Amino acid sequence: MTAVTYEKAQRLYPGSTTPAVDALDLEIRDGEFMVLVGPSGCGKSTSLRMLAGLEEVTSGSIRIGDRDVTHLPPKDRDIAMVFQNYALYPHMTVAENMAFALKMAGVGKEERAARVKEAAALLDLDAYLDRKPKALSGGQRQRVAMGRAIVRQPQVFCMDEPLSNLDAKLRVSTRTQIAALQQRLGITTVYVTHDQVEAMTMGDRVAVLKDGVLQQVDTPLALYDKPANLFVAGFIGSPAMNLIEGELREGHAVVGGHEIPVDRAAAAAATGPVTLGVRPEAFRVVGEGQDGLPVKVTLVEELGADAYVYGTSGVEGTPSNVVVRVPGQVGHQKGSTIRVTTDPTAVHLFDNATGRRLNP
Amino acid sequence: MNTSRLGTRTDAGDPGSARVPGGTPGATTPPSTRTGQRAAGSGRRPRWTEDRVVPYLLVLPAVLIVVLLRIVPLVMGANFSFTGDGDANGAWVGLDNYRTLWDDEVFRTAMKNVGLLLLALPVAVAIPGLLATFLFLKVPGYRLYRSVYFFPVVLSPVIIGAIFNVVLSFDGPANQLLEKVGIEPIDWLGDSTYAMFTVIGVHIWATFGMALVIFMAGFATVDQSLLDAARSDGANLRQTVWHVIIPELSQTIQFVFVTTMIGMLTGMFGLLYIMTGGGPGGATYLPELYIWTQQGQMNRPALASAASMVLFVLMLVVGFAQLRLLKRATKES
Amino acid sequence: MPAALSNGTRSRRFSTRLAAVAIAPLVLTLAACGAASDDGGGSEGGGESGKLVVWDWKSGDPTAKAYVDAAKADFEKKHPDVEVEFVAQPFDNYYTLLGTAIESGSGPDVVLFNGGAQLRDRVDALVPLDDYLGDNEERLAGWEAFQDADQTYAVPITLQGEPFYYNKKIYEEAGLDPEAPPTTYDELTDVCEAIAKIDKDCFSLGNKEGIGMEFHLSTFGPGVFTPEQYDAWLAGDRDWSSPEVKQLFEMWVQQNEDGWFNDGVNSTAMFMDEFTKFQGGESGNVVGLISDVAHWKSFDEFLGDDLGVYPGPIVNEGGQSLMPAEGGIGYGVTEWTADKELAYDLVDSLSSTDALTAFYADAGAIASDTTIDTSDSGIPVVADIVSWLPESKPNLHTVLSADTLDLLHRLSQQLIDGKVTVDDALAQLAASDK
Amino acid sequence: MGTRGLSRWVIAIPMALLAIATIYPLLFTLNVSQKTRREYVLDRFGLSNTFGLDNFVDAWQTSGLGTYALNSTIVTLGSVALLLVFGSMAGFAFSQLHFRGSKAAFLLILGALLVPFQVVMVPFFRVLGQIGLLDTYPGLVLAYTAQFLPFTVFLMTSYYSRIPGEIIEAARIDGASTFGIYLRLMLPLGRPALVSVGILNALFCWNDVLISLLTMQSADHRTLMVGVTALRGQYSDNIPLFAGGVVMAALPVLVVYLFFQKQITDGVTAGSTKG
Repeated sequence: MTAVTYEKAQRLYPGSTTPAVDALDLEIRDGEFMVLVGPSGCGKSTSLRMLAGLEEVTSGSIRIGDRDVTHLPPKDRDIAMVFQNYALYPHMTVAENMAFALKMAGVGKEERAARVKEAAALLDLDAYLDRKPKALSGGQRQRVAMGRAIVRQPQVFCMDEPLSNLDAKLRVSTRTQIAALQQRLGITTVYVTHDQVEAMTMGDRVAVLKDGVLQQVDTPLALYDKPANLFVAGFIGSPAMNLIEGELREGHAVVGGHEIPVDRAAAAAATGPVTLGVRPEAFRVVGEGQDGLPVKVTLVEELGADAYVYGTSGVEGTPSNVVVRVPGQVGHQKGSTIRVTTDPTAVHLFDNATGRRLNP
Repeated sequence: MNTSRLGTRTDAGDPGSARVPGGTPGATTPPSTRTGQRAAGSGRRPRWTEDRVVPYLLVLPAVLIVVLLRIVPLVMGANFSFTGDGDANGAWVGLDNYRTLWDDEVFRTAMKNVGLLLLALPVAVAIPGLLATFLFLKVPGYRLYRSVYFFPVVLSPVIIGAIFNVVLSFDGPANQLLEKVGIEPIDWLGDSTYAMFTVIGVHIWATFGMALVIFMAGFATVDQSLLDAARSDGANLRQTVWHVIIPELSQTIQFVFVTTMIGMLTGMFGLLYIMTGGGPGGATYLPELYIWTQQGQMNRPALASAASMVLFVLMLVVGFAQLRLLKRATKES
Repeated sequence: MPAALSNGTRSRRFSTRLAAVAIAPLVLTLAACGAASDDGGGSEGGGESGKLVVWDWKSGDPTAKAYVDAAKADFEKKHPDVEVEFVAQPFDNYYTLLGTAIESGSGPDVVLFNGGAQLRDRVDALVPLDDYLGDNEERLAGWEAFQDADQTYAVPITLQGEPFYYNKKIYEEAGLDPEAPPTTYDELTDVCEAIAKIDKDCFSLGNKEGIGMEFHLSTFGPGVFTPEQYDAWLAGDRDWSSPEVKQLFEMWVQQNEDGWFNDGVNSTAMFMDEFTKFQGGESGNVVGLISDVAHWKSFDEFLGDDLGVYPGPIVNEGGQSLMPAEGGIGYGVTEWTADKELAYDLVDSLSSTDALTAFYADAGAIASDTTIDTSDSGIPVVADIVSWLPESKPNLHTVLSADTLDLLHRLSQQLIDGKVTVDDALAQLAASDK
Repeated sequence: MGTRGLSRWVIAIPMALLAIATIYPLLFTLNVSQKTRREYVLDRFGLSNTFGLDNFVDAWQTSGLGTYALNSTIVTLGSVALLLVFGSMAGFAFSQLHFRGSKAAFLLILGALLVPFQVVMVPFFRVLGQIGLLDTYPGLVLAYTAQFLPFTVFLMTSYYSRIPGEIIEAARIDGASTFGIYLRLMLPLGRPALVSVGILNALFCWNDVLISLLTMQSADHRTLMVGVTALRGQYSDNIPLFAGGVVMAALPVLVVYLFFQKQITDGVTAGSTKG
């Protein structure tokens, strides 16, 4: 069993009063690709490093399978890690880099060579085995780092932003490669990134963290569809969800004098001021004369099939930014005003005071 | 679920394969035995783990040597400085040795000369700094100069002192050169007005290459785009140096200051000993030389120990003061 | 699983390495101790171990080889089983090294000393030799320099004195009679004026170490003091405010002002530069030595027949013309040595007539042994020097304490430098010499 | 930047003069070493008309510089080995490992930089004598190690602190022990610094006079630089012989400098910039 379990795992740096990771409860299933995501400083890397044994666990525990690894040194945890900067050993060749862990584990020379060869084939690194890391491109280095992890056949892969040093195009292609590789190897993986797109595309499940506190763990789609709170709602999705403060009145939300229909059950759960969350694609542009939220267009981003209209809506006197996805090539003009509305099912309702989701 | 092509995990019969659904954490399999034991022992973090002990072992030899051969002697010396010399050998004399020092004109001169060294410090830093700037600007022949300038650094101070003794003798080559350009010869080492400056000068000659190289390394780290920006802003050379290079080099300058100071306060003994022996008339004494003569020639080891303690305290004070000053100065800029 | 199996080996390997790190320094120290017992024997020295260590600054000199060999042979006859090691230390650091040895209570068994203050300051570390001396007391001369409070701490092997050497060729060039060196201060003044006219230095002088003034004091002193004053000075009755002492100091300043010396006196090293200048024919006179170095033998090498010598000139009425001389260098026995008698036997060999004869012949030292025949040296000035020895009196400067001498060195430079007045200098000296 | 054309040449002139001033003393010494003692006495500063190796041979043979050179080599190699091992061990620990008291220990060692040798000279020899190391090779090796260790630790620490911590974490995860990391990563990775610092320390040890003079009391243990300075005793006026010794003692140093210029200067700068 190589599920990974965080049980009230906490990391408090000496001299600090707020924990970097606060009582993290998280279970990662056997063979699962778990992505930890959040803005910088949210504790996602620390959580991963606690699992790897690079950070001390102040309280709580971490288990890999049925083993309590909370206080084990990294080498006894049977994990492999891919670092942001790859952390390749500069004085060793690619082959030596990949074989290092096996050598440390006392694996025989021949088996080492065989396993390195196998992993190299898997990652298309055959031609570079005798090179030093300095002589490799960024993408190749990244693959060597992956190879070094794979060769060990660990129980868990830990990956700390392994793609952030690649250029945008390579990042996208490597993303899918890693996901495919992980699926093929079936090794439980914990993957840290600050990029929510990466998280959404790669993770079986995604854990969103903020200020050391776990906000929500779920599949990417569930996170998108049912963000548990305002933070997740704003963080997941690109462009981000439109968040507009409003008042609830008889099953409707009123925003700047315009009515927006909301889910009844959600509305019933509300006790105070709320924030409405509407994905850009959930807005509909309505014609002149129909009631809708007026949006003054400031920018139109044409993507061909679609277009995003950025604008401001004068709500409560202060303009708030709104993004609306519209079909491509419709030709909304900068400076013009459009009116938008949406369906009640598409409106997420959040409690202003707690930030919590009100929809069921 | 896909099985890996890799290694032993693919063996269907391997109980260690964690991917067998519902696989019992079998106490019968080797890895689990291991994990079981580990798990039991790891509830609390053990006190003496490898990674906690080894750091101490790594620093142990260095710390041991420094303590045994520097700190212990220092404490012994401190103790010794309160005992007497000659007939009073070994007897406790309190602060007598320190009083003797206070009254000794030679020791006072030595302390005054330390002050002189501190005054010369900015010069000793500025010269290599300036030269490094020129080298950085690639004046013709800069490669050659860079090699040549460092060269005295590798020579023993004792040898340098002996050579300069001859070069700076009254009828020596230095004065012959002065004579040719119509300047009155100078008794470089025999006139108490000049002697200390001469020795300081030779010390700078002998060591500026070191600071120069450090400066050059600092220059190499200066962001070229900052220089370009300064140029496009129309800054002249002086402004560029003042507003771009110096702030960029603050760490290097700090380092050079500290190392040059340590060099001046601890490394001039060889030169002094050979070039002037403290003369003329005691004008070029430094505490180190004073300690040496009291210990040897004058056979007063306890007094020498007292002087050692004064020098040590002085080094501490100057060292700390300088670090603080530099920290403040670099923060302001 | 390989990883699992390897775990045990890994930690075993780790502990081995741990042990290696921990033990390495220890092993080094032990190795060091092992080596120490091999080589360090000399330091602990002593008769039982069959080895004696001698410290000096002479034995490395090629001219001292015959002397050392003769002394060794003499000693081996007496003690064939005892090995003798000579360690020639650099003179610059000799007394510092000795101080360190004394500090740590270990070091050589037999040590060479300069007579006077250097010895007197360290008698605590030396064995009184009076009980061992025997007939050496008669055979050798120059004991006073090695005595303190009526006890003898070293056996003299050379006599040291300071005559005036002069260059006859330069006297001739200056229109002076090369065979009639000055006998009074007035004549000397005339000599210097004449030599100045031919653009040479009257005297070569190196006062970098401040010892020029020592020589000045001891060589002009006899001509200034009355014999009574001289003896009183030696006896410890020194009046620094007397007109004669003041006169001596004023002469020092005056000679410099009158241009008797080469330029850069304070930066000229005595033993390296002063005598090189004289040998190179840059000056007419120099105050030299009779033993060791800067003596008749080394001057003869360059000047040959042009070398002349004269004793200090008479300055005042009642003054005397004599060459000061006393014990030069001598061997003492350290108090930590294991077998003092054995060590003295070595000193005895080092001062044997055979050995000293060799020292005289090769190194040109005027030996302390009065039985050595010096008539066949082939260097005419030696006869003069030896003939003056019977009337010689000890140096005025060697009776001063190390502290006072050190002050004298500094003041002599300050006097030349114009940084102190004669009166002030004498006041400081009077305060120091109590 | 704004210096081009003429002004660069104007600056180059004093720079070139300074370069001459830097090498002149050695050329001067070389000239003196070509003279006989007699020639020197008669004309101290003129150019020598003879060329020969007499003074070199004399210094080498009669003055025993050959033995001294061997002693220097032994002691220098021993000291450099200890310095590099202890220095890199401590440098690794101080720069990359976190342990209680690390800062205090580092300051202690760094503080020793501020203790001139003369300050501890007398008691130092007592300690050395008490452990029976006076006048032995290990004694001098230990003395040099103590003298130059603070500098070495400082440079190694600052060099190692530039190595990203992730590499060490990677090795930990790969199963290396801390000591294994030292052996397998820090030593090979530190090679450039070890070479530079090693050469610098070798120069320091080779050039030392003071410590060696006091530690090695017997003649056959003397090191080269002491042997050379002994050629210029107060009682010796054979300057050309001394000059010959100086040239010979400086020769290996010069060769090392010419060949390892870059490494030497790299070592000097290891502590000055933080990456």
